[in-house]
Amino acid sequence: MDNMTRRVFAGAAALAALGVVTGAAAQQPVKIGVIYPLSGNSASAGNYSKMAIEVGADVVNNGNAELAKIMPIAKGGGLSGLGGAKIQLIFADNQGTPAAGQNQALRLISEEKVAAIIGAYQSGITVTASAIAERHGIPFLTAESVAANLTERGFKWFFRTTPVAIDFARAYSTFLREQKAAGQKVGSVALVHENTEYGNSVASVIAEQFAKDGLPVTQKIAYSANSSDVQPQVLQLKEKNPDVAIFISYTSDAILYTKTMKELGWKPAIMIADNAGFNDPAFVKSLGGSVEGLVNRSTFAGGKPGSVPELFNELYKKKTGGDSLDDVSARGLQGFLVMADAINRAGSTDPAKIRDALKATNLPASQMVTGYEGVKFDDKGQNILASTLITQMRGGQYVAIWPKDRATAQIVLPYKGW
Amino acid sequence: MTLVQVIVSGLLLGAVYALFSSGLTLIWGMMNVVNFAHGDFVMLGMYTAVVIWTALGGGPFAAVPAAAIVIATLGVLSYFLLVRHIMRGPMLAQILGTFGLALFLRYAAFWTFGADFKTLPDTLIGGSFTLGGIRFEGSRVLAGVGGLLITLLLHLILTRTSVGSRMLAVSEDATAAQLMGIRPQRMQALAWAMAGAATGIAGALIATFFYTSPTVGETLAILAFVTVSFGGFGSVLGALVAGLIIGVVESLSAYLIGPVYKDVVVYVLFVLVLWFRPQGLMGKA
Amino acid sequence: MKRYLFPGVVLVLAYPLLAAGYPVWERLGALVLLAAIGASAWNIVGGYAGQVSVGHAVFFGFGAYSAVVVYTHLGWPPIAGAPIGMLLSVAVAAVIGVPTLRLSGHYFSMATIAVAELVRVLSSTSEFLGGAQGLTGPAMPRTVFDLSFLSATPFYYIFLAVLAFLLGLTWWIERGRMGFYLRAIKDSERAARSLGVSAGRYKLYAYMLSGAFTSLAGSLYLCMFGFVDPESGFGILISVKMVVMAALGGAGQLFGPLVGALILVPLEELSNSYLGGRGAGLTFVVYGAIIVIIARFLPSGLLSLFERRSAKPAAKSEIASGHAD
Amino acid sequence: MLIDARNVTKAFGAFKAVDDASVTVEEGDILGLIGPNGAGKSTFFNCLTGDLPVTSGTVSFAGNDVTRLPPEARAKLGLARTFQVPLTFESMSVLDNATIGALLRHPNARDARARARDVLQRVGLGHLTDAPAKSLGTPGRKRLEIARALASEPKALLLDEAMAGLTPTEVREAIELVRRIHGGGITIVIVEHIMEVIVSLAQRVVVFHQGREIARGTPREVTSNPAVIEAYLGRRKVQHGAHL
Amino acid sequence: MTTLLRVDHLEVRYGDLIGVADVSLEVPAGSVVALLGSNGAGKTTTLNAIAGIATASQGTIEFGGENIAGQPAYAIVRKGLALSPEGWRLFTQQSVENNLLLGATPLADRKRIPRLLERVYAVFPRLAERRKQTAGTMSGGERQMLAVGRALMSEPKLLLLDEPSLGLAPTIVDAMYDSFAALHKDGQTILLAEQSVDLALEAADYAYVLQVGRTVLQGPANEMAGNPDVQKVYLGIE
Repeated sequence: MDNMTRRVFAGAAALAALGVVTGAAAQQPVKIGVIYPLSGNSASAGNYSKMAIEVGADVVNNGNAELAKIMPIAKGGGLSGLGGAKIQLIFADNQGTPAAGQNQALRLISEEKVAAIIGAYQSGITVTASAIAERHGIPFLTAESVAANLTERGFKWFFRTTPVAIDFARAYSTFLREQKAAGQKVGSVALVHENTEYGNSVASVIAEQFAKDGLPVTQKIAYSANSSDVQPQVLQLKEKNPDVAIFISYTSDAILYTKTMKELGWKPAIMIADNAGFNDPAFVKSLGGSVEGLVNRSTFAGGKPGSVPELFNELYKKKTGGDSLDDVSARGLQGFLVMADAINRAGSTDPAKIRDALKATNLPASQMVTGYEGVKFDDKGQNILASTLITQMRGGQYVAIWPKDRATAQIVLPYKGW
Repeated sequence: MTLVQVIVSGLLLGAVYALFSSGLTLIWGMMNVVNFAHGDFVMLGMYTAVVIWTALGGGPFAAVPAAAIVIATLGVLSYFLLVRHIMRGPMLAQILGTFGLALFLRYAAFWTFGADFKTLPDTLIGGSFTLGGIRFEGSRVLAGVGGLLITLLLHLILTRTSVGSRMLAVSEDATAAQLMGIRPQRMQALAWAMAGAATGIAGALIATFFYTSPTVGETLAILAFVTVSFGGFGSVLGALVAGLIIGVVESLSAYLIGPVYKDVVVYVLFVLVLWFRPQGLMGKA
Repeated sequence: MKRYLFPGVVLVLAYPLLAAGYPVWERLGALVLLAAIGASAWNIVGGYAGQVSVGHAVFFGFGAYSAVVVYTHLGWPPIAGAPIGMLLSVAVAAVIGVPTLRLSGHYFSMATIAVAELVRVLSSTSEFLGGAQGLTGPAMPRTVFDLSFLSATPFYYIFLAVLAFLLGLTWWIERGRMGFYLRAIKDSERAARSLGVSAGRYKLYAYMLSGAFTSLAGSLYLCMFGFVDPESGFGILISVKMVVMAALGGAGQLFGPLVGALILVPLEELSNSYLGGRGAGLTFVVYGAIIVIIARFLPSGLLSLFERRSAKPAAKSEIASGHAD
Repeated sequence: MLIDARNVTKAFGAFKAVDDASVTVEEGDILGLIGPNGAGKSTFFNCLTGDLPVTSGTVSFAGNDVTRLPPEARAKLGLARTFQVPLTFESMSVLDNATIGALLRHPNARDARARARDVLQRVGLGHLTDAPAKSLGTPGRKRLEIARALASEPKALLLDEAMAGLTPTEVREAIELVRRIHGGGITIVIVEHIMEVIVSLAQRVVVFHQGREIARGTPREVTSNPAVIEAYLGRRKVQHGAHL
Repeated sequence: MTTLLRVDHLEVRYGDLIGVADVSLEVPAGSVVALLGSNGAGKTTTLNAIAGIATASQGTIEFGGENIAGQPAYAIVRKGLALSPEGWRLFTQQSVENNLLLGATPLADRKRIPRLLERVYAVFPRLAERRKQTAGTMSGGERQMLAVGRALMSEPKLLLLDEPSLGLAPTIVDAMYDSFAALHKDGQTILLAEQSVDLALEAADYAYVLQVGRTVLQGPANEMAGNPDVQKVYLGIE
């Protein structure tokens, strides 16, 4: 029962963290609110992100010698800009509903008096939670929500570190055109996406981008999330047999697609997963062996020894008892580090000063946990240096294969599967 | 050929729907109770299988009977501690009580097992085979055939055995059943045990090809409700027929119209059935 | 019951003053009232007429979407969509009600679930409704009509006014011909029909009225939260919560849904606030257990505690003999 | 002719509960429908009120063909009834029960309530108006059903075993009540096992046995009819003769 | 003759309604006792109280020397007391034979079932013809036969019959009463509620007449047969 040990371990770590915070009461701790789906359908992602952020806070509060060589904030002893104030994380459960997300944002602001908020995973919930932060003048940073309209609302307190659909679409397009140049057949592309805010938005942006770039999308299959069965979809694919299939799915459906494709014995020459479910540690653990050679988009891909991603991943593994950081938890951690950096530079818990510091953020690629080229926000709060890696499943784990300058392995095609 | 494959996979899926609906319909038929926690019974059956199979290394032969026993016990406990008391109250009390039970079980599982998706290893029944150009996946065939067998078995127990006859007697007229020397509460508890066992087996079989998570019951519960009222509350055979119809309709509409619309087709069909046959396909008027 | 009324009204009116300076508590008051509006609207058909709809999210969603659609597509303040949503819901209630209200007991409940799920799936495929992404209300208030407030207190009084109107209307109906007829239908449809009550027609009226106010609750929800997607508009949990709230307090009683909301909403919010952050779903273990315990020991709802004990317990009287014909 | 039922048959599967029965009721009549248990009189009665659809035959009321009309439409035309097993509105007070009936002709609840109070007074439930209906025993419930039906101001009142389960004193009171109701100009059809009731009330009697009519006439005529006696007391050996 | 059943001052209430006010009776082992009275007199309530599906509020019911008042019906039938109830209360969704087999549930010796089935089919050949038919599709007369047959299947020491002739054609009534006579000869004890006075008195050794929940007349059957009071009680003519 690895879960049990993990739970016990996590509990002990939380208690220890609490002890440290109360012990060092010299300086008022800086409270950061974190809203995630800790129950409901997306709870798995939420709970992993929560642990990743806890690792981040631990590094900021207690230091890590290796990381300190690369990023100043990891020196330990809290936030130097605030006289060594520790960071205190206040987690809240959005229960997967926009209403709970907003209610909890208000609680964090008014009761917990947090200096800033990170959250809320699902775009719909980020909409409602960030609206409250905006009205109260509290900085709100989302590290995962990709809905395009989030940064189009004219908000002054809203920031987003994650790349969005258009970034992904460009990455796929460039990647595929490079493969075509290298002699791979990419004459037909199938888009399989769940009919949710995430699936629809990504799929339509990809379709548009591909049309622009002359990549033919010959099949678009939308399906309801949490399906009980995906055989008909796979049979449709099998019939048309496209060269490239891109799957935009959460975990439950990712598992079903993988199993069903294996059952029905169909695979495309290039199979691409748009992150999400195919990156879920639960998926990788149980089905990694059935998707050898799967091309995935991820902002996280291990990294070379001694690099920021690698060091954080080791810390994270220690906390979780073996699970690696994945795309979602790494992005969450990245968001937290950006926020911590900004508060440190602001030298104050005054929300306006934190916002100004966020606006002035300029972090280099070398300090990234994720594969971003750095963090720098535009006027709308979007991180203009956000970008994505393309990875491939090799022997049960994802390795970076694109772009070339950050690749740790060579691409192997066609898709092998099982 | 693809169409045949679609229909075959729909039939197999339908048999599974029938399997996880049979417990629900049995309880309804016996005592006019709709168990809103049914999906979560299935979910716990799945977890039992996962725990026995992987964590304890029991493999499939221990997992299926263990799930049956665990969920049967859960059913009997639910009957004595909750259902027995709320079935005397208004119908709303049933919704209130079993909905509360659903939340409790779902998040008790969450608390115990975490939010992760779990899947069973592919060993033993993971393979697939081809028969006349149609591909069959071992675990689905097992689940589909298991579904057919369990549903038929339940049907046979009810219609062909003396204990089934006694259960039906209690469900029709509990007072008259007492005149035959039958203790109604015992038969009702037995019905919960049987329904629980069928539901547990359903969970264990589904776990072989589906993912397991604390909220998976929600996905399955609505399907079970539709299957049961489609087939007619209380009719095990109705659930089987309805399950097969829904499975095939889903598969065909997903393939021919588009996966997003398969639920639309199923719900429209369901509403039409209720319009023309308010008691469901095989329900009693 | 009556002697609680006056202090109750005073407390309700003064609540925001007591909660002033505690935004979470101010908001909690508004949330209770909003939930009570939805549950009280459900109560008209589910409680008084005894037709247990588990698909009222259809109307809630129509209300929420009407509000956000008039903003998205016409640029109007969302609240302007409320009357449109109500009219639409009345029409939809007629369309759904005619076939489903013929069904009895659980079949009606299941049919309403199916219809709600159908609408949910359809809404997620509609471009006009923003598909699965949902639609967002005005991010920042343009005028006061956008009902975007920093504090929840204005919402509190708006919701209170609506709830007061709804309960007043319910009270008036309860006292009039329709109220008598609905309760008669619930007790014995056969006897009611023998006395000239067009049961089908009255059930439909109740369903339409109930739908209209559930829709209003949806519109108000949108004004407060500013976002709706298929799940938060048409999801089954929305329907079930209305039923559970009314049943918990006492279905078919004027203040039953309000009592249910008074218990459940704070329970949900506070347990989420104090337990939710630990991320282990403990919130719902507690929430579920409390519902089970109430259902087990008070199957007719909390208000049944206050029922006069003078009435002798109902003993099913059958005639000693002679009903075999 | 107020009620005219022609060739009414009602079958449940293979079992014909009512087999080709024709009965007419004149305005101002008190018609008794009698017969032993299982004779089909209640089934026939329910065909008149619309609670059961007929398998074949026609029913007309006050000149309207009501064969296909639902019970509520027949009630609006002035056909009121009581039930064999009382179907009181359990959650309501006695007064509210009667008010439901009164609302048919008095849509205003206040008027209806006043009317209901009158009727309750008339049937002798005046002292119980505020009591919960579920606190009443069977005699009270039967009386309440009559009050409820009367409150709807019917042309005809159909009583389905309104006396069963009452003590002799209660039966006498009930008979008095029905006489008073009839005196108020309401046509009465009464289904009854208890011969005493029929003898002292009915002007005409129709006797059912095994789904068919076996006799009709005045009470005195039918109680001396050998077929009726046999139906009631069972097969009579010839040597016993008829004592009636 | 020992007394198998003794009912003393039985009172049964349904809410406020008194179903039975004061009934006392005795059934000696091996005898057939008739319970007469018009509808509403309390015959059914008395039988139901004895069998345990109505609750006695006052009085005692002694069966084989043990007070069984207040015991649940399923326990009473196992002591050897079977009721063919008013309205038959058949399991209409099950076959004729299943109904009969359900009647044999209390039987300890399962091996006797085939012989008991045969006995019932011999008494009611109609049931044998329809053994596979669903009970709900049968006519009233057939239902009556099945109800009586079902009660016989537990081989009770005391058989309670609630209006067994109701709704039956005369020839069938004859056959059934012949079979009661045969059972009687075999030593079967029967308590018979009947409206059909002459039929009942012909079959019975002793009779009680109920009126409005009270025993008003009693005596040996042959004396009751000519008693004009019986008719008065029945037809309500004074």
